[in-house]
Amino acid sequence: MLAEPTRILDADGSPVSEVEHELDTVRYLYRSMVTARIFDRKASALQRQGRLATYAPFEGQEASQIGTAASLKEEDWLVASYRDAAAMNLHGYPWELLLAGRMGDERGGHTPEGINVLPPSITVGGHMIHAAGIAWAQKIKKNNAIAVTIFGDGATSEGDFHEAMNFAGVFELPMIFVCQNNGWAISTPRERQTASETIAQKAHAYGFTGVLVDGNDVLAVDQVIRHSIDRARQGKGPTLVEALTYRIRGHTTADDHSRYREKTHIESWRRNDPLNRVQKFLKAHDAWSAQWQSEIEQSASSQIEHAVTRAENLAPFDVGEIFSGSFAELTPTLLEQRQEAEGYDS
Amino acid sequence: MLAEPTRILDADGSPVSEVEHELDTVRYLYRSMVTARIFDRKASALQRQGRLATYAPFEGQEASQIGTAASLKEEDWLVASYRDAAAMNLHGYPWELLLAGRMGDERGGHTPEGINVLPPSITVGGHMIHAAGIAWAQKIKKNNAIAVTIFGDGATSEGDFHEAMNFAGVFELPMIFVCQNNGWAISTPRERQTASETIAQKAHAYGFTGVLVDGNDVLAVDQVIRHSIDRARQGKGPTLVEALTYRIRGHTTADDHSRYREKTHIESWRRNDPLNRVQKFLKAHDAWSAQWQSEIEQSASSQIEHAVTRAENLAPFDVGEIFSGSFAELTPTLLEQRQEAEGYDS
Amino acid sequence: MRTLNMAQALRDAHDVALEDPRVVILGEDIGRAGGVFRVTDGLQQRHGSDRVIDTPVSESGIVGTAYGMAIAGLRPIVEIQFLGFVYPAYDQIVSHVARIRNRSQHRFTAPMVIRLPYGAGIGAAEHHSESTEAIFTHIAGLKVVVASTPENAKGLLLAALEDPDPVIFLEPIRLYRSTTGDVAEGHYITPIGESVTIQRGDDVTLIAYGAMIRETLQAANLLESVGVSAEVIDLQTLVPLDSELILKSVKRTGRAVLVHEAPRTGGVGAEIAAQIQAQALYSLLAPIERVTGWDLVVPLRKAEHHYIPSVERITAAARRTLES
Amino acid sequence: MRTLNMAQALRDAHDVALEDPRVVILGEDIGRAGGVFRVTDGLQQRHGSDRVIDTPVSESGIVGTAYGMAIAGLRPIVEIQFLGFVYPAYDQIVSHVARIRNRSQHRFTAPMVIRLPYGAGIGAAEHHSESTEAIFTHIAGLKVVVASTPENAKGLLLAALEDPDPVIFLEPIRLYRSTTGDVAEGHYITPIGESVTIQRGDDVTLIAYGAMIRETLQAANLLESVGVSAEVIDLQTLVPLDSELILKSVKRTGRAVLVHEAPRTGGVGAEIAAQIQAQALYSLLAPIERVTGWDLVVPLRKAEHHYIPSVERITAAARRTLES
Ligand SMILES: Cc1ncc(C[n+]2csc(CCOP(=O)(O)OP(=O)(O)O)c2C)c(N)n1
Ligand SMILES: Cc1ncc(C[n+]2csc(CCOP(=O)(O)OP(=O)(O)O)c2C)c(N)n1
Ligand SMILES: [Mg+2]
Ligand SMILES: [Mg+2]
Repeated sequence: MLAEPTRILDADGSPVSEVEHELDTVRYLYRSMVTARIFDRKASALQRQGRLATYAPFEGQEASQIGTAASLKEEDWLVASYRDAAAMNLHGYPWELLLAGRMGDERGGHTPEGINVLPPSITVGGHMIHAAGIAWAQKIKKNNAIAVTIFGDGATSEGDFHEAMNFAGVFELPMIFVCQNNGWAISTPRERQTASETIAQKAHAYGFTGVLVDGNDVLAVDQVIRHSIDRARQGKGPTLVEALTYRIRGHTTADDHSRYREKTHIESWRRNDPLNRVQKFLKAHDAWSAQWQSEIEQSASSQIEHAVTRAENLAPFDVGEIFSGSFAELTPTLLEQRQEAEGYDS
Repeated sequence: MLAEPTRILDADGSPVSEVEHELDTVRYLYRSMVTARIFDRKASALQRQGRLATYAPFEGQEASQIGTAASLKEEDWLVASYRDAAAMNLHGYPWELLLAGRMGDERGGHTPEGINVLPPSITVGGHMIHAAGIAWAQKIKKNNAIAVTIFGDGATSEGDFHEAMNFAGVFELPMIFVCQNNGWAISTPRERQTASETIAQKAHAYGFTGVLVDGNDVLAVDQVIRHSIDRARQGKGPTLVEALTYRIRGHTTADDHSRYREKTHIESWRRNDPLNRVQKFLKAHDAWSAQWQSEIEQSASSQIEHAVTRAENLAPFDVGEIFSGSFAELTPTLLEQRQEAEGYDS
Repeated sequence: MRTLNMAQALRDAHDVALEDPRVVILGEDIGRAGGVFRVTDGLQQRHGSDRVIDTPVSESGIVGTAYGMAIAGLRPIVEIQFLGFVYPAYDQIVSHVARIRNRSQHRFTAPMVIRLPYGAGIGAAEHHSESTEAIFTHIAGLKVVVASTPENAKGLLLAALEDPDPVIFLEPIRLYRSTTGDVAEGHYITPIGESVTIQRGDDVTLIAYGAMIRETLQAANLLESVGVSAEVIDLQTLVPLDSELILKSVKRTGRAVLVHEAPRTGGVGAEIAAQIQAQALYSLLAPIERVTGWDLVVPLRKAEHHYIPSVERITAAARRTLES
Repeated sequence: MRTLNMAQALRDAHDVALEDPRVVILGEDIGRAGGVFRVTDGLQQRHGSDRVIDTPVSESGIVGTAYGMAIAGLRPIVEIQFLGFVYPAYDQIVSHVARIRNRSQHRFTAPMVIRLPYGAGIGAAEHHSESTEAIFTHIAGLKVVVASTPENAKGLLLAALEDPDPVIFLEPIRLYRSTTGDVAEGHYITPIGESVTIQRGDDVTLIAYGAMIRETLQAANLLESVGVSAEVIDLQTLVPLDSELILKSVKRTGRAVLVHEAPRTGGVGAEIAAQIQAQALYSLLAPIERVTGWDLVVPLRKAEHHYIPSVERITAAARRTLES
């Protein structure tokens, strides 16, 4: 029953099945991963400097995230969690807001108009249902848009995962569940999270298809997602995609992962780096040069530096503003409380 | 993938696979079903007379329930819900308390000492986890006891079903999940409850085995449960059993089921009656007589009449007593409130 | 104008609401069966099964998908069969429904209504008689309203649906069929945030809501017969509280009795008492009384009458305020 | 006696607790990783992985299985990583843990402890700074305690574990490492249901608990420097409330300031204010003040200081009671 994960490039960048992607698309996917990694490293560095609160790094998972978001249309929705900055950004959520949120600024949650990405979910498990509701609304309104939700292996243990999957199955919702199985939920290894052999097979319990994919192979992830998007748009219902990947760094910058896992294991996954194999593939097709690499790195760096500057230069979130998000119109109680609060602000 | 349900007797009482049961055991199972049905009819009648609050009849499901409880040992635990009086009683919960509960008397929840049956769960979904915890405690304490939880098809949609199944799988708990798939959750047909072809197959999502059984065949249910008990006791972990059955009457005595289902459908299930086929089987083996039938009916009736009398003659539950279940020792606040309450009692 | 009971008035409100194509209703057994209390009876036949949706038994799923729908521009109404079954959805309500406006700084909102039949008095099974509205009134980002008549049931439901923020909507189970009244046809609203004085009086202010309005009015009548003039306020909305109306009355009468069916400790009465003493201490002629359910699980049929605040208890509390 | 911080004192309490073979601890990342706050650090190595159990990410499953264990005779301690993650388990707590004693009329009980790190002040992400203890204090059948020092943290935990009823155990996150104190070795308890006067005073009673004790004591010092003698009560237990101690003090001082970090509406302060005015109205020299969090989602790092009640706010409230 346990299928081999779908794979297009092996860890050395050699195709193991037909590459359907145009070279330009591969370059785009590669570039997106490079940019994401630069962001991830920058964010971790900022955290060490005390300029960012706790941060959840995604290094190693770039292919899963970029592959998830690459083929979405503007009208499609993405509902993601705290570790999914790469996917969120590719679908239009600005780096600057992702940083602002991690700096502890509510304004980081204000998705720009026209971008269909919810602010990241901080609780584990609850957000998948939201994607189901959004997908359902598209179906009711006879829109052609779909919804994608991305989450971790740990999230599949929450009751809300089950309820979301069940609704998706019963109401044949146009959506995709993408589980980034990165091997760990903080210190809990995947095998202690659930006794099922794969997470993909859980889809069977809800009457739809689960697909296992090499989550470090961006071409494979993108292909599987495209296929799932097509099915969803054609009214063929939901798909669960399990992307097998690995969290290279600690759970967050506050986590000491040496407490619960072996260095050697991490090293072996480093050799399976999702960027590396695409670079090799591009090289083999004369579609990569050191100069291009440094160009895209520089462009990413300056884009991200710019985002850092903007996030850090947000005006202070003053005492009055903490009240502003409560209701469309402040209640009398809140107006009084705001006045009281402002009286102490000096 | 969809296996045929395990079946021993067909609807006409002819064996379709080897009968391993002794005739005496068959007579015991039959008699238990007859008693349960008499209880069920009596309770419904009491409700119509206003002597019982809403009641959830189980007619048609006797084989599923009796088969579930028949082979449990005294030290094993049963965690059931509002429709499971037959199973609960067979494992030692007195008819009298089942009636008292439905008469709206808290004392109906006081399981006798030494009987390992929790009072029936009224909310849907929450109780399966309790069985997991109880089973886990047996494992931790190195007891040989197991836990069985019985629930409906609708209950499988709640998040707590998922969490219970997942814990059972991960911690290899000595327990059995018995889903009485009676086709309906109030007005919702099984097909609109989940898109999976069977409920049994859901076990695969948690790394253990699911078994489909003809829930109107008490020999088959008992056999499947015995096998699952053996596995659990041997440390081989949990089993999910889906018993295919049908709720012949309304959801409760307050439900008008003609609103949502066809008479003809009910009629066809009546022909599939769980008692009938065993009676035919016993007749074919000269193990049934009209006299015996009337003996067991009379004995059941008098047992149940006695229970009704006792339940109806419980002393009033007076105002002081409503306080008594709150804590081991009443708090000062509750002592005050009790005094206040008693002041108005006249 | 027709004379309707509360269940009928609510059905009428849903019918009017469904004229807005954004409105959808989700719940268990609300379609073909018409809901446990028949509030949605006939609506699925009339408006279709993708507007009036029968769901699996899955409260968190219902609230969570409704929330997603609200974000995507629909206006969902959720029916939970009984307040006692909403707890599995509590995380969705607290962590998401109540917060998305703040989390996204107004970019996304969840205008939706969660209907909760509540309260004891029909001899139901455990979990079917709860009054835990205080677990919502304490949560930032939620409005909480309680119907007490067919008229305000309809008006509050339509107001809740138009509200740009999520509204917890409480319906007293024992009033569904036992209260009737004139209900205007078509669309009208009963404003959220406004309480009403339903009886004028000078000696003591009785403050109640929902199911307890009936007993409170009866107590007021009884008091009148012994020469005590009681003012009765029907809160209608618990959040935002109409503190102005409450304070004005209590400052005038100098006495207050707060009535609710929920347990006393941490109930809505505690908040109102705290506000009154803060704003009107020097007008108080007697301690504020709370007449409430006890700090217990609501007893079953045989003993629930020991639990629900009685006319006698309300009357006695009012008289105590006059004695001190 | 050793000087320990609160996290260490709690670890010590667990170590002592585990000497009882019935005690098991369940939670996410409590074993190999030692818990997010390292409260359970080393316990799994010492007591084995079937006594200190790493669970899947599944709060309802954790509480629900622990409940089953308690019924079957074990004494489980549950760690929820942050109070903000307990909501998925709310149904299990309200519908089962709090009720089995009543439901079964004492035949089955659920003596268990649910530990909830709570409160703001460490600049954490959303959901990591909650103080919604009021959603538990309102629920019949639960006891609720709050630690404020290493010493009472240990004593209350051991008392909670011995209690025959379920106890919600709140641990102020920002005090885990920042408070130290002498902690006796071995077994001792801090009784549930008893509050303590941690500073004597005559002019005004400041009532607080948990994380707010620190700011409240600072305010008392500040008040002293301007000639105001403030009494400070640390509640320690929220249910059952030590009303006797509270009333005795307020009757003497005539003034009360209630301090908590939770939102004001429906917070524990409302209940205490309601009780004080009911029992001591004629002793009150001024309205009771509530200094609390605002009725908002706790702001993120940049603005949380606008939310947590400050020494300045507490001091000002106390002075207001003296001015009227
Ligand atoms: C409801 C809830 N419970 C617990 C947590 C604490 N927590 C944060 S991340 C995490 C592990 C999640 O693991 P997984 O879903 O695999 O995602 P990953 O972190 O590996 O990306 C936990 C337990 C939370 N945020 N929300
Ligand atoms: C949490 C919760 N939600 C809703 C209900 C109302 N309710 C009672 S029985 C029922 C249907 C259950 O169906 P199923 O699990 O198939 O059991 P059956 O009644 O068929 O035996 C529902 C929705 C409830 N009791 N608890
Ligand atoms: Mg993970
Ligand atoms: Mg059913």
